[in-house]
Amino acid sequence: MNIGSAFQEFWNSTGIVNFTWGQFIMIIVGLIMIYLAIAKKYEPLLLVTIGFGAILANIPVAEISGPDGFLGIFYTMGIANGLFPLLIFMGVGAMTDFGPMLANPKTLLLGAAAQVGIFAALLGALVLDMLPWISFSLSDAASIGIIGGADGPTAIYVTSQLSIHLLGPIAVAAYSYMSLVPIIQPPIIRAFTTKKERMIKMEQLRHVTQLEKILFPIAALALCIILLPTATPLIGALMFGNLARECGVVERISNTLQNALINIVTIFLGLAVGSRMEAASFLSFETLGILALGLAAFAIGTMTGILLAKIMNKVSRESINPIIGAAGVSAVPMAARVASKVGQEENPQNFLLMHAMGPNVAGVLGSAVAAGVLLAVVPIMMGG
Amino acid sequence: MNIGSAFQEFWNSTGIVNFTWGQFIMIIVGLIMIYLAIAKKYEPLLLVTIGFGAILANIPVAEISGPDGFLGIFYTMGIANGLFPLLIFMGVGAMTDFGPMLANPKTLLLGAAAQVGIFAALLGALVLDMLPWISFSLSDAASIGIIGGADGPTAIYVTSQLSIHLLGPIAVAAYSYMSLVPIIQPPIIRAFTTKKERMIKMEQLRHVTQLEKILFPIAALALCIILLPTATPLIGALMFGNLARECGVVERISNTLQNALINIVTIFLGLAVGSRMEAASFLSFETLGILALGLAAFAIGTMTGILLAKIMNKVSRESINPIIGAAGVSAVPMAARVASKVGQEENPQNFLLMHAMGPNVAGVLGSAVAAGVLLAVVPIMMGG
Amino acid sequence: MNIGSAFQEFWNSTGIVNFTWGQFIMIIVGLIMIYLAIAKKYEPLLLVTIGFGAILANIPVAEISGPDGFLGIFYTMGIANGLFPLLIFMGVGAMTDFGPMLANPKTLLLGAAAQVGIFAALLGALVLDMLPWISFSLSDAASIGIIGGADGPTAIYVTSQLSIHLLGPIAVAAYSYMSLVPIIQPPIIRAFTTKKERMIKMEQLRHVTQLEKILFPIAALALCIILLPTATPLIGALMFGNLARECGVVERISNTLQNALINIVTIFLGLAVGSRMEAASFLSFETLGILALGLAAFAIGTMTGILLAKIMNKVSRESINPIIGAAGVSAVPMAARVASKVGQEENPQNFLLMHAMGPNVAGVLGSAVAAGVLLAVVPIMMGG
Amino acid sequence: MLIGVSVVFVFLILLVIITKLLSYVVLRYFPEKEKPAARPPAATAGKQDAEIAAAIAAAAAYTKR
Amino acid sequence: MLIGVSVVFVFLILLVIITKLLSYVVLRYFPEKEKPAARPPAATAGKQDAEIAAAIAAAAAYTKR
Amino acid sequence: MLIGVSVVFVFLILLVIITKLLSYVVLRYFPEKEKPAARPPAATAGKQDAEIAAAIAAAAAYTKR
Ligand code: NA
Ligand code: NA
Ligand code: NA
Repeated sequence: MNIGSAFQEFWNSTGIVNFTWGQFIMIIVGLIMIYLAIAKKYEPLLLVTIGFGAILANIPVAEISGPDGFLGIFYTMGIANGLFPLLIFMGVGAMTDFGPMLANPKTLLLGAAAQVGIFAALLGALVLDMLPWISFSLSDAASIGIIGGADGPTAIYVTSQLSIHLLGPIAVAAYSYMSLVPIIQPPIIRAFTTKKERMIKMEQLRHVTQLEKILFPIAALALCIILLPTATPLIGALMFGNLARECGVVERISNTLQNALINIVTIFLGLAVGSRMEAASFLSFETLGILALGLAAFAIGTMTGILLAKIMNKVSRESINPIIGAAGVSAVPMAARVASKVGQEENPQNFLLMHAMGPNVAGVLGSAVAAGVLLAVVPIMMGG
Repeated sequence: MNIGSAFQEFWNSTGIVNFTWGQFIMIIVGLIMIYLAIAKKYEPLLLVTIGFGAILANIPVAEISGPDGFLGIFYTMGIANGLFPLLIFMGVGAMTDFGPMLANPKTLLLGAAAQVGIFAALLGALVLDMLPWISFSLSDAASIGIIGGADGPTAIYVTSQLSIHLLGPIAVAAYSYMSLVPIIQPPIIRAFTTKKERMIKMEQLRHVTQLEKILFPIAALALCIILLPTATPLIGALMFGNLARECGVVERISNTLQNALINIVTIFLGLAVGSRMEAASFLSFETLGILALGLAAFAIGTMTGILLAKIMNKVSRESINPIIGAAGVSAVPMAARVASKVGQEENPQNFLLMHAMGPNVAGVLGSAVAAGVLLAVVPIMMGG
Repeated sequence: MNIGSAFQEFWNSTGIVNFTWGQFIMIIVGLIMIYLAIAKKYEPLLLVTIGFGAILANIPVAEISGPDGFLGIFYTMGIANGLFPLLIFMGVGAMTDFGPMLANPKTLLLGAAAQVGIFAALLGALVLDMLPWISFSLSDAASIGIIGGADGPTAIYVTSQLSIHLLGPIAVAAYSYMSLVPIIQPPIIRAFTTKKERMIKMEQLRHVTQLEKILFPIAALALCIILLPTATPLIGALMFGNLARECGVVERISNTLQNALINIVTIFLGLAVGSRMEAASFLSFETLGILALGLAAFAIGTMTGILLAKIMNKVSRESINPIIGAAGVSAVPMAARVASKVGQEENPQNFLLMHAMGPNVAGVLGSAVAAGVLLAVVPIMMGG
Repeated sequence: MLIGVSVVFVFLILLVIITKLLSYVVLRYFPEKEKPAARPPAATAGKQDAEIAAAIAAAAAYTKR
Repeated sequence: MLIGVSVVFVFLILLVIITKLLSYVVLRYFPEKEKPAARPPAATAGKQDAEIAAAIAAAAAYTKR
Repeated sequence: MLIGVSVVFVFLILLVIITKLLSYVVLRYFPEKEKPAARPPAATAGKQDAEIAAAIAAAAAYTKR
């Protein structure tokens, strides 16, 4: 082989020659995600890593997201088998204080109400499947619905078990809408509540003892074992982290879950999720459908959370500000902060943050339970 | 498939329907381990994680400890291949100060004497094998014996190489008895020593130079290479960590071994060990035999350590308090603390802690050496 | 089998009986590396771990570097697939301040000039291949050449892709010469510069804005995607780390890359690289050739860096001290420090460190680009 | 998918009940021991004043000399 | 292997050009906002002096008594 | 399993011997350099007293004015 033809071959290996339009567009999408992360501070830990992963995955020739590429290695290591989202969940458990929820257990119901969005989006996906240019199976629809859970690790875990080919768009939708909570929720809150309702003050929460906090993760796991074993990987990981946090004798583990381990896993998970944003699979009508359904799920979940809170306010002895129902979608702690902010706009003396943390962490449980239902029912229905 | 039969199928997937008695009992066992860890502070880092792993492993339907479950992934990642115990040993090496042992090298012999328990338990296992309802092979017996080494990672490593099906009960026995050292050892110490012996004061230890501390891990590894290559994974990992600690030029590595890495591995190891506590294999007469033999090994090792210390006290120029012989079982640093406490009960002015640290860390070496002997001899004898 | 023959068999399993001369020599080599690391502080993080890995890999019987040994596990986990060097590169990116280079972009060219050593060593390897007792393929020659890049992770990554059987000697040569920069470079600098040139003062660098620092990693990656996709795993990993550092919204990721993750990976990488120093493959004429060529590559790269700096000083408006050209070989930050020190020997008021950091980090880019060229061209030429 | 929503609600309603029960039992039978309220360090201020006074007195004495 | 060196140079020359362009655009159109220069805490010294003076005056007054 | 215990003892006896030899060689031929004992900062106290004295003197002077 002479120099000339070697140079020709080298030229043929450059990016200019091998670029496809799809790859180019996806790299732009990755850059936009990074821009939003940096300029708008939207979920930066995830959007920077996912965005960068999307760029790397769409480089021609290099095959960084292929099975031998380093993003492909991350993917095999912890996405395909569902390991990384569970490790993240351990860290989330170790960072979560269930105290506000234990002080007012009724708020758990708000975390249930907000999951209506999940099942609405699932039905929506089945409807969209009727369109000739969109094709969603039941398990696809379930994975799409879980975006409404507003919980990144849960969405990734469910999708890895049911519809791994949709992982890219579903994870992107989940994290994008989670980061857009401050934009999506306030108008919905205002539309479904009266000014008077938004001004409702709530009683201060009682002190919760350490023993209650230690026993809660065990009790919740026990219930999950009895009723819904398919949710136990998620709930189990969450409660392991939470028990490590509250039990007071394993500081080393609690700190590691909250720092070194979750940080390392976040890097790997973000890049690997980004690696699923390959042009060929991402640029499709299905992705548009997923983005639309995800947004609908968020909106519906916010609404149903608020509506149940309004009902509870009517029937309950203590007054409940319906705004905190919106925090039931999870998106911890953003949704609780949004609820608190909307409340203070009406009445600067109204401090709802702690009250909203109850439904907020309940929402994490709620979406994990919904995930368990989907993981139990969908395979049965598809097999049957 | 109609809704009715789907609901029927869903009901059939709940925990209530699928529970076995064995799983229920094992979940209780897991809860007890967690209770002891929290309420009594018995080796909490391990008992919380192992206990939680045992709970998760015995959840019906979910198969968390199966090959695709996340505990099963941890197990494949580092237990089946012996990796995690070696990483823990690197961290142990980085945390161990061999100074007190180098100041008084004779105490190494106490670390040898206490390993008699290992071989006694091995023989005991072979005797139990004669019972019709218990079956132990030679390699099972060797793995059981190593519980007497009072060293968790060594026990897990040996068992992973020789009898991986016994990993659950052996690891549980090892860590349980290590945590029970403050209860098991004092009566044995009092039974085999006189009040006068327990009041013996020991000379203050000389200062050990940094160069000695740097050269010791290399010298010990060299001896191990020449005599007992099968022990070099354990001794090599330990001495790598210790060299990183003492050499003074790799602070980053030493800190990482002592913190981020050992903490992460402890979480994975504990959960994965717990995942081997599945009812089907754990609830058997063999487990009872293992628990009994482990206790015997601990007791015998404590006794032989004390007896050799008594002999050394007689023949040696300097006086040796026989209590410190009990620390030769390892269980670092608990056994040394127990020795120190028993000593101070007789004479509040008697500070034995540093003197007991010598045999204590020697016990780690001793059990690693014994592990090497078993790993070398057992396969030969079983093949021959 | 009776006791006697068992003892015989045990004896046959000791190190004394099974030692080969090669293993003995390699253990000594490992000890020398550790000695140099501790006593002379030569790249201690790598030389301690690689040296210890070399010792463990050459223990008879134990097979620690075999596929089931723990060093073999590290090797499979991250060396054979190129993962560990890329993770290290993420950490390097997160630790690198491209500011001095951005303030004076011309210095990028010095980072290019110093890569001439890479291609010179490549040609040298092909010449040595003509000797009857040395055999180097083109891909071997390319891997050897990359030693001249003076960048450990780049050398390991390229070698893992092109000539993994040479990983041991190439990694050792790369890190050894990097650690010997303070000895190798000063005489070469003095030989190729006049006293007057070495006394040249440089203008103070301008302030670089945060936005420039954020955009640079993206721009550099974009260029790499267009021109040289084969370099994007290396440049991508580096720029991911650097973006995490500069963007200001992902402190957790930046800290993790710079600490927990890079430290853990360094331990695994060092031990695994050491495990490739097995006597059978390491003790050969090829290794001698590699060591000689690596040294030549370093010397030539230093020289060409200086020569280009001299030319730039003549043609450029601003004055450039030719010493900083030597820093273009990378070996960050040692080469920059050496340049600074040599400069101050002539003129104590001359502070070149920041000026030398420009070519120094440019050298990292330069060798990554050269690596990309080799990864693109060599497979084509060997296939053609 | 009414099933799904129902199961989620049934689950969380049961969890509310269990949580309330748990809190009731804990608060009734295992109340947290009152932590001895940290006394306000009232004496300190006085002591400090005294020291300052002493210093000033010393200065005054020195001055008078 | 002249190719290799050439490509490295071409690459880095392009990177120099891009970097210069980038810096030009950033500095021209997105200049860094001037951070409000941290005022030297000039007043502090004076205030402290005043306090000391007051203390001394108090001491003096105490002394005179 | 007398073999086992014997090997463990032989190993650790050899390790005792090697360790003693090692310590002997190190202490005899490579003794640790004496670290220059950190001097007690004796002067400080005196200096501080002097400063206080000066302050008091100044206060006195101020008072007399
Ligand atoms: Na949720
Ligand atoms: Na032991
Ligand atoms: Na370089």
